[in-house]
Order: sequence, then C-alpha cells, then structure tokens
Amino acid sequence: MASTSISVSAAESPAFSFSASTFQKLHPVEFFRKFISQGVRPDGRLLEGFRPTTVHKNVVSTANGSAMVRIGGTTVICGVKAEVAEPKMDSPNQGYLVPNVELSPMCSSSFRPGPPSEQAQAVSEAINRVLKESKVLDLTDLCIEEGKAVWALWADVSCVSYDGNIYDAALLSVMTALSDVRIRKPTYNEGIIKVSGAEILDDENSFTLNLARTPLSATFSLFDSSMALLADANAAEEAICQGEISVTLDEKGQICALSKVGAASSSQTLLRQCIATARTRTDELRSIIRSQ
Amino acid sequence: MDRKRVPGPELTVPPLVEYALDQKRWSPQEECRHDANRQPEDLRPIYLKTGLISQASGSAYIELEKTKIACGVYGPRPIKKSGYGFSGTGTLNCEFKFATFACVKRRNHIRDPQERELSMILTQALTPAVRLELLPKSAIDVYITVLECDGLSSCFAAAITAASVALAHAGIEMIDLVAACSASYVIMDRTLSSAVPPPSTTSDSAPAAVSLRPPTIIMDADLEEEKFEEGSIMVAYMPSLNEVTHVLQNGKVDRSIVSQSVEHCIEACNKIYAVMRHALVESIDEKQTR
Amino acid sequence: MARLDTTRTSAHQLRPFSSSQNLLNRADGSAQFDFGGSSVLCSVVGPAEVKLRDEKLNKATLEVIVRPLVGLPGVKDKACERAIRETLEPIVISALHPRTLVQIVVQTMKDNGSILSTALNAAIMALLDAGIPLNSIIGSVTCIIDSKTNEILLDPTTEEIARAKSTHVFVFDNKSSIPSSTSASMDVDISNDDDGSPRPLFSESTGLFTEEEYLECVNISFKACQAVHGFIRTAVSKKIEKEHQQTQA
Amino acid sequence: MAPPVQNTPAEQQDGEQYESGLHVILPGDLLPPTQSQDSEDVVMAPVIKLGPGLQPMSDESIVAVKAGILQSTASANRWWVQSNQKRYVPSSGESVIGIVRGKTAEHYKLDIGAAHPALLGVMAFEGATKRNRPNHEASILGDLLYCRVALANKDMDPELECFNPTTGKADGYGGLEGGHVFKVSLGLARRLLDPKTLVLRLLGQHIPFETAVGINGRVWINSASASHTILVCNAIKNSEYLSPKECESMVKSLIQKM
Amino acid sequence: MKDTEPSKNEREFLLEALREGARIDGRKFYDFRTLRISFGSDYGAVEVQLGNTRILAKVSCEVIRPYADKPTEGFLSFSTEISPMASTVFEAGRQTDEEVLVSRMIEKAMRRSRALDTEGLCIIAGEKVWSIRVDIHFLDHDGNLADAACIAAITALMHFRRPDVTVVGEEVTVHPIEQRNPVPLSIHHIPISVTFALFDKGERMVVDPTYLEEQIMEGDLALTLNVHKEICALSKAGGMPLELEKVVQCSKIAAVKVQEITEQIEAALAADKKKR
Repeated sequence: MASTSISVSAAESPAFSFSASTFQKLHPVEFFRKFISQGVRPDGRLLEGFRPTTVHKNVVSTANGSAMVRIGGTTVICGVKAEVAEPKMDSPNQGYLVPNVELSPMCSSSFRPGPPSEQAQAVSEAINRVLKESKVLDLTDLCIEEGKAVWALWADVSCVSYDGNIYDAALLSVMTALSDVRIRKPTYNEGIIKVSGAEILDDENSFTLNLARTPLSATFSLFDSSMALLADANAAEEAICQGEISVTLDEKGQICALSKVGAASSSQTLLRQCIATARTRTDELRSIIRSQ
Repeated sequence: MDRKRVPGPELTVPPLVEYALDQKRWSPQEECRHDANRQPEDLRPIYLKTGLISQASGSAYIELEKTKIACGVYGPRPIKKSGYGFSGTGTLNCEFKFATFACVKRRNHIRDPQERELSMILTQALTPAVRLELLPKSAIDVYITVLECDGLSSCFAAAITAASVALAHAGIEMIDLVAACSASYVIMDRTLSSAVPPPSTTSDSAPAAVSLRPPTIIMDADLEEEKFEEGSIMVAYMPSLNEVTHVLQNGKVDRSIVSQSVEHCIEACNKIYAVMRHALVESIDEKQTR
Repeated sequence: MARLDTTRTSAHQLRPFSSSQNLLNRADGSAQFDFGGSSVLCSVVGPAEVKLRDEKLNKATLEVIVRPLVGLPGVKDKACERAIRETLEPIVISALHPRTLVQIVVQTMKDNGSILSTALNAAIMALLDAGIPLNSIIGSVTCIIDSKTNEILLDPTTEEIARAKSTHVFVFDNKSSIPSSTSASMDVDISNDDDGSPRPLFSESTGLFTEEEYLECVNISFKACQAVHGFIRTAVSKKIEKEHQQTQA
Repeated sequence: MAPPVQNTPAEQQDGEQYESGLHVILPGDLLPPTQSQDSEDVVMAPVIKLGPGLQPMSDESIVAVKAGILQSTASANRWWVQSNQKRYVPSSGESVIGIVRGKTAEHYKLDIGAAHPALLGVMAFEGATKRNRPNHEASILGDLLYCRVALANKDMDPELECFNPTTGKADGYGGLEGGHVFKVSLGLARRLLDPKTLVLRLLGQHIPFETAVGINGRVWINSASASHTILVCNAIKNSEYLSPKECESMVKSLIQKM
Repeated sequence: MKDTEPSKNEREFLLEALREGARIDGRKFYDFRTLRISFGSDYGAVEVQLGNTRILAKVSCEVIRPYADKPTEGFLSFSTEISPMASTVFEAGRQTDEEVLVSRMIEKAMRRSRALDTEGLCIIAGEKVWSIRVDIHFLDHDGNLADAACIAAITALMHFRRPDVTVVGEEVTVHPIEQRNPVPLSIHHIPISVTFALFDKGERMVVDPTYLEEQIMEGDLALTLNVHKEICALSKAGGMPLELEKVVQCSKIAAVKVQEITEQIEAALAADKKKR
C-alpha cells in the first residue's frame, strides 16, 4: 500500500516529493481523491469492500447475553443484563429494552471523557429506533407480574477500539448478544422476585428471547461531490467524507431502516446500489454469526 | 435523569437468587480452592496482548480466565486545559471504569466513588515507573475498561499490569515495568461450619468469622473466594529494580501473615513479569514484520 | 380509503401550509412553519462570533439546537440536531464566512406529527430570513405506509404515525434538475449516475418496508416537496415585495 | 466581490412574475445564460460584475445565494440581489458605528455588530502622527465611534479608520458625543443614509436633530431634549415597514403627542 | 456567547431620560408593554408576548404513583430552561443566574402559594395521581422574562384540561379527550408577578423593564400578588438598599397592575372559550 501512495504523491508533485504519509497529513482530501479516482482505498480495499469481520457470542459470563464484534480496527462488546423493574403505568405488562452505545476516550483520541458525545447519542438512538419500530422483541414477553414487575434488558455496547462504522458494529453486537440472552425463570411472591441459582441453565429453569427478526446493517460513506461510495469507512475515511447512506435489513430482506444524510442529493441508482450491496453484506454477516 | 442516553426505568434491581437446599456450592470448608486444581499459591493463567486499540498510542488486553480488561494509553499530548500554567513535569492520569455488565450487579455509566478511588490508586502505582520529568507540560492518559470482573482485588492488580504494558507499548520512557498481584486471606476450616452463603454483593466487607486457625493466603482469588475472605492485599512491584510502588491491604490479620503475603505477591509478580516481557517482545516483532 | 385524519380526503393530500418570517427581534433571522396542526419556530443567529473550540479556519461552524415541546431535550432531539445539521451543511455556503458561527435553534410549538419535516422547512425559511448565503433551498415532507391499508399517506398526523408500518422523512433541494456542481471543490465525477429520477438530499426511514415501497415513497414525496418549494418561494417573494413596496418613497 | 464573468446578460429569467414586475430571486435560481443572438447584437460583450447575493458556479453559470430582488445597473453590467437582513457583514468603504470594547498599544477593539471585533489603529485619525497623538487617547470602553471600514476580508478581522482616505480629513468620522443609538435592519439603515428619506424629512420639519447612520444597522440620534430624541428614535424604528402614507400619519400623531 | 454591554451613550441617555420622566420606548414609568395572549389549538398551550419578549407555555399531564408520605398529593412541576433562541447569552444545557432566578420566582409564585390544588389531582390515594407539567419556552428576550413567564404559566394552567377519569374500585379508566369532555384544573388564585427596575438609588422605579433597562438598572424588586392583594412572593435580588416605604409604594402600584393583567388574562380565556 505504502509504495502505491508514494508513486501517486510523486506523480502529483514532480517539483518536490515527500512521503505518502506526509502528503496524507498535508492534503488528506487530495490524498484520498487520488486513490478513489483509481478505484482503490489507501488500506488496499476496493470502494465497495468491507473489512474482515468476526463475531463471538457469550464472551462475558456476568451478562445474561453478550457478544464481541470486530470490523477491521473497530472492536465493540455488547453485554445484555436483565434486571427487575416496575412497569410504566400506561403499559403494565411490558418490559424494557434499552440499548446504549458508549464511546469512551479509551477507544479513540477523538472522544473526550464525560457525557456521551452527539455521535454516541445518535447511534444509540438509531439502534433504539430499529429495535422498536421493526418490532424485534415483543416487550410483553418480559412481563413477570402485570403492573408489578417486568424485566428490564440493558443492552450496553462498550466500544473497545474505534476505527469507524460504529453503527454497523454496534447493531451487530446488540443483535448477537440478544440472541445469546438467557434469563433465569422468575417466581413472583408479594413483590419479591426470586430466581433459582442452579449451576447449569436449561429450558426448565431459564428462557431465551424470542426475536421476531434480526436487523443487520451496512453503511456507506459518500466522498466529495462526486458522491463516490465507500463501504464500511474507517475513521480516517469518515473524517473526510461529507455524507452517509446506511441500510438495515432483516433476514427476509425487508428493510428495517434506511438513512441518507449529508453530501449532495443522491440518485436512486445510488440508493438501489446501496440496498443491493447491503443485501449481500448482511447475508455474509448472518453466516458469520451462524458459523460460531 | 440522564438526558444523554436512551432512557430506561429509574430503578432496576437484580432478582434474588435462591439456591436449592441440596445444591452443592463451594465453600472454604472443603479445604480446596474454588477451582479445585489450583493450589493456594497458584495464579490463573494470564493471557496478555498489546495493540488491540488501533487509534491509541499504546494498548494492552489482559485476561485471567473470566476477568477481562482493556487498557488504552494516549499521549504524551499537550495539556488541553489552560490556567494550569507551566508544569515542569508531565502528568499521568488514569481512568478506571467497569463496563456496565462487568460485575454481578449492573454498574452505572457514570463513574462511582469506588472507580474514582481505584483510578487514583492506579495513578499512584504507575507514576513511580514513568519518567514524567522528561515530558514537561504534557499529559499521558491511561484509560482502563473492565469488561468482566471475577474477583475485585485480582482484577485491579491485573489492571495495573495491563496499564504498565500499555504504557511501554506506547513507547513512553519508564525506569521499569510495574507488575501487580493480589492475595486473599481465607480461613479454610471445618470449624467454620454451616457457612451461610453471604449476599452476592459481598466484595469489600469480610464476614466477621472468629477462628483459631490462621487464614490461608490464597493468591489471585476469584469472586467466589473473595466472598469468604478475611482481608486481602495487593502489591504493585517493579521487578528489575526490586522496588514496590504500591501496597493495598485491608482486613484484620496478623503482621506475620501480611509480610508473608507480600513475599508471595512479589514472587508472583516476577512470574507475571515474564508474561509482560513476552507480550512486549511479541509486539516489537510484529512491528518489524509489518 | 379514508384517512384517520378526517380533515383530508386523499392519501397524498398535505395539510395546509402556513409560515411567517422575521418574528423574533433578538435573532438575526427567524421563521415559523406550520403543517396544519404541527408548528415549528426556528431562529438563526450569524455569521457571529464562534467559540475557539468550534472555530473552523476555512468555513463557518453550523450549530443546531433542537428543543422539544414537552420535557427536556434527550437523545431523540440530539439525533434530530444531527440530521438537520448534516442536511443543511451542504446547503449553507459556509466557505463565505470562515471562523464564524451560524446557530440554528429549533423549537416545536405544536406537535401533530411530521415534526422533523416541519422543522427542516422552518429552518430553511429562517436561514433565508437571516440572509445566510445558500446554494439552494430545500423542502421536506414525511410520509408513512399504513399498516392496515398498506397505503402511502403524506404528511401524517401523530395518530396516523401510530398506525404506520414504516415512516419516511425526505428532503429535496430546488436544483434537483441542475447537475450537482454545488461544492466549491472541483469534482471528480466517477459515479456519474444522473438517472433523472428524483434525488433525495436527506432520507430517513424506519419500520418495515420493501425496496419498491421505499422508491415509491421517494417519488411521491418528491412531488409533495415541489409543492413545499413553491410555497416557500411564494411566501418569501410576497414578504420581499411587501417590504419593497412599503419603501417606495 | 466575485470575479467578473465573461457574459452578456439577457433579460430577466421568466420565473414567476408578480404584479409589481419585480424579479424576486431565491437561492439556487440561475441567472439566465446569454442567448446567442443577443451577443451578436452587442458589439463587444462587456464584463459583468456580480454584486451581493450572486455567485459564479464552477460551470460558468451564475446562481443566487440570497433571497431578494434581482437588480442591475442601467447598462446591465453590474448585477446584484437587493435583500434585507439584520446581521452586518463588513465590506470596505462602508461607514459604521462601533462601540469601543478594548484598547491595545496599536489598536482600539470595536464592536460593529459583525462576527469579529473590528480593529481601529490609534493612528487612524485625522492628522495623527507619532508625535501628535489624536485626541481620542481619552477614548475608553463604551464610547461610540463613527468610522469607515478600511479593510474587510472574510479571512481577517475588519479594520477601521476615522478619516476620509481621499481628503485625509475627519469628514464627520470620530467620536459621537451624547445622544442615543439604536439598532435597525441593514435595509432601513441603507435607506436612512439618504437624508431626503421620507421619515427623516418629515421629522426634520418639526424637530432639529443630528444623526449618524451606520450601514451596520446602528443609528445615532441627538437633539436638544431627551424627549425629542426618543420621539425621533421611535419614529424611525416604526417607519421600517410603513408605506409613505402610513409613515406621514405616524409621524404626525407622534408630533401631536408632544 | 457573552453579553454585550450597552454603549456609554445609551447608558447616559437612558438615565437622563428617566430624570426627565421619560422612558426610551416612550412608556410611562408604571406602564407594562402591550401584552398579547394567544392560545394553541390544544388545551394548555399559550403564547405570551410582552412587547418583544415572547414566551410559550405548554401544560401536559400523566398518571403516576404518589409519594408514600403524601398519598393523596398530585404533582406540579415547571421546566424553565432558557433556550438560546431567546438570546445567545443562554447556552443549551448551561444554567445562567437569570435562569435560576426565573425558575425560583415561578416556584414561589405558583407552587409555594398553592395556586393549583394538588390534592385535587388524586385519583386513587397511594396508587395513582395526576402529575401536571408546565414547560416554559423562552423564545425572545427583551427583558422581564420573569413576569412574562409567570403570566404564561398561570394562563396555561387555567386554559388546560385534563382527560376525565372514572374509578371503579381499583380499576381506573382514562377517557380520551375526544370521547369525554376533559376537566379543568382547580386553581385557587391567580398569582401575577410585577418587576420594578430601580435607578438612581431607588429614586426612579419603572415596571416591566426592557432588556436595555435591565442591563443598566442598579437593582430590581419583584412582587407577586393576586387580585385579593395577597402577596405570594417578594424578592429584592441584590442591587442597592431600598427604604421600606418604597416597597410599600411598589406593592400599591403592583396591586393595580395585577388587577389589569388578571382582567386581560380572563378576557383572553373567555374569548378563546367562545371560539371552541
């Protein structure tokens, strides 16, 4: 990769030449434009290429369900914890499913300590909306005693390493973790909820979630007014892209969410292209999940 | 009310866990450790790897069986906040955080007093090893996230170990690495019969059990073992200089036991040191092969 | 098929628009935009002094603040702020005012559905009122697909949204016809894909729907947005002429 | 302004025409390109200059960036969009009223209502020399100064001067003593620059007062008595959206109230 | 963004004018600016304009569980976060002194003076009560936010209707507004706040100060009364000392103003009722 970029930059400025990395620092956008115009990306990927992705279930035993997801340099861990809460007055038999994404200063220098950044909030909300509006889980399944007690599922995503495309990674981890959730069957008695402390959990003493569907996403960044599509952008690419198209699909190929923000207006050809690529990508992801 | 996160119910509690009478559960009376094939002085196998955080100056990931900790180091970078004026030496600040799902009871997103305290201790334990005098007006930030905690003091010791490896991986000048290890005092005695299972939250206050037999020093205790501990000790130590940077002891035990356990910890630290070196050498090799 | 909103006879009928500009004295520009029972007031300040922390050397900093009608702002509103900002960033010619702040505050006044669209329309009119340089104007509408009838309903009310199987928000600019040569930077046109079909500038869809349904929503909403453009043009023109005539000494 | 563009302007684009016959233009609207036959009629295609509110696009086309009325000089070689707004964006040569906010060895820092503070060199006064420092030494925070924008450029803080560069004389620039200052829209300020503006003329018939108008939307009024000044200020404020008739009656009623 | 100080000329002119018995906007010392009250389509939404100061108040309600120690007590809460829309002086999420003062004023005037009968909000003792929430949105700031907010809040509460409920034993049914006529809240009295800006060591006092007057005033005095001349709150936030008889004088003036404003509010409500 280094070699290509040097030649590119040299070609750019015959007068004086400097290393690819210097060129990238000085003119990040120009640096990228050179690559993009040749249909490749500095990390050697093609424009529509996704980074290697791995998924591991049940990685945290203190959580009822958990998953670790890696997409290139981005690593997230989702842990789902089931605790007991009082239901809302207007929905006495519904539990809670609360997703939150934490972008801590540990995972990238671009995040400051303190309350969640706008980005973290936006991603959390996006996942929250997908779970709610594509009806992933029937919240009445989480009822323990109507009007008295329900399960609250805290699906917290902790980003260990940030290198772009957090939405795809976070959603993938949340869905995998939810599919991994096992909750001990509760008994309700005068406001006290008890569960058995049995060592081995089976369908006798515990239950799993019955998920209506598994929405997974593919996100594309829009580079420059040429609206070049970069699949699964890394942090450096995100920094110089003006817009984003994100497609979320379930296993039946239904669209659960589709968003296009920033950059110039995008043709329907472009949108169709994204949806098509997203189909193949999410199918891959499903087989990755199954394979482990 | 947290306005910056997807809102959930104000209050949630873990359900009460009820154990069947006939259910067989580990307790020190069995005179073996929770993990029966571990001798009192045995540590859990350590998995230690550098460089999993792509954007960080240096990083390390450590695993002691269930315990999992990630650490990222950023810097040295210029101190953001003005008003501090000129500082001749750099500052090292550590932030220690449990992931919400890392412990038996769900942790809050906002740092609690315990996490603040541990952050402070972490700074104290690491600072002696870092040559801050070479880094005027700059700061090094060490961020630690515990992904799963199986035994508090052992987890904390592991955090120190991981942090010092991450610092080294960031290429920050240090006079030595800091290895840390913990030990718990547990009375392994039949006389302490009908051991009622203490509430699952017991991690700090040890059950006040009176006994004639002195407690056994068990190294690198896990959560189950901690539940029964009389007290515990954590030692942070610079192996090649043979200097201790921090000792954290709690609970009431005989002086002799303390000094003895310090010995044990230092021994253990030397074992851990080997693992740390190996991890760092590996990372250098990787750099070269790239 | 009758709508839940009985005031309307057809699925593609929008609620009556109304708007007024320059109704706040403190702000540099302001506008209120109504879709029937939904109303949003928007203020614009700028180009103004910017905090050093947010200063950009080559362009103006765009800040969007969204305030709900009931309760304190939460993650939902943050998500809206982001959507609005990222939609307006390519519209505002920020390169003309480097090292300055353009602050847009969005306040819901009445909420009966389609609030994000109402807000976006209010925002563009407030920007026009403030005289912030823009490379085009935008218009926004929301539509849903009814879960019972599978019909596409434009500009839905809260009640209708509650029965939606999917919700779609769209923004179109008024130069969809003109090839997009907006950005000051020179273009490297590799994905030359001007298929002549309506080109959404912003699109946010949630729920459950198919690709065909989505594209149909795009095309229906595009027509509706042209009506919005037309309205904005007339409203702004009328105001400008009024001012002008009143000053004929 | 924007660089001159080789083009001969055609007659106005036939967008919606209103009874007024005004051509209201909105951001994104294109200035019509030249029809070939026109250019043949024209002996030599003149360079047209773009004024406020118009920008040339990368593809040679000219697009409006502000909402307003498309205006052009009789010779049709200068085109601009006449629009009104509140926020001042400095442009050199304009007269503005500033409030002194700070002072360094070389500069006064003035608030002229723009995004950035404006700098007024301590030497930028009539007959100022190293030896004979201008009397404005005394000037301190909160003073009003009537100045001329000497340099305005989007990438630099604007610079002011307190004299007319052609004559080198003060020509009325300098400190504004006493009186009252208030904000109006930039459009109204521009109109008030003309002393024959209706509202000023009407008021002048009844009340003697001095005035200084800053293009930055600040108007300074001073008169014999506070009550007079107040009346004048409010009359001017109210006049903004009034037709000549309404304006006359408004002033009349105010005068009667006195 | 920081607040921009008025120029010396403005400061001196304003004081000079006051000494000549005039205010810059042509008002008399004890005149309020023109008060406009307009109602939204739904109950409990009120927009109040006091000159150029503009405020929207929106009342909403929900059923919640009461505190164990006050089983029959409903809830009344106010949100008075000042939006940057009112003025760039205010930053989103960062509280200014002004905001604190306004919210305290509202608290005192509305809650402490028990303007609203919170007992009347009980549905089932210890089980279900109404929680009434008033969101006050500051849209445009040309001085005297407190008085305007107070007017907006009480008017909104008087305009508001909550859904009717029927209780059969433990069963509570909340009837949507469309199905059954909603119920007004029971308001004990109408507290109105009148703020005086003080100049020249209290020699000169004006009511309903504009933004410029607020910037220049030496201190202020805020009185909250109702038509029965009961003082619900009185605050003299810092500034210069003030003789007692001045305070008495103010309360006399305030009483008159309260009368006027109350009548305006009631007229506006009556007019709106006719329309529905």
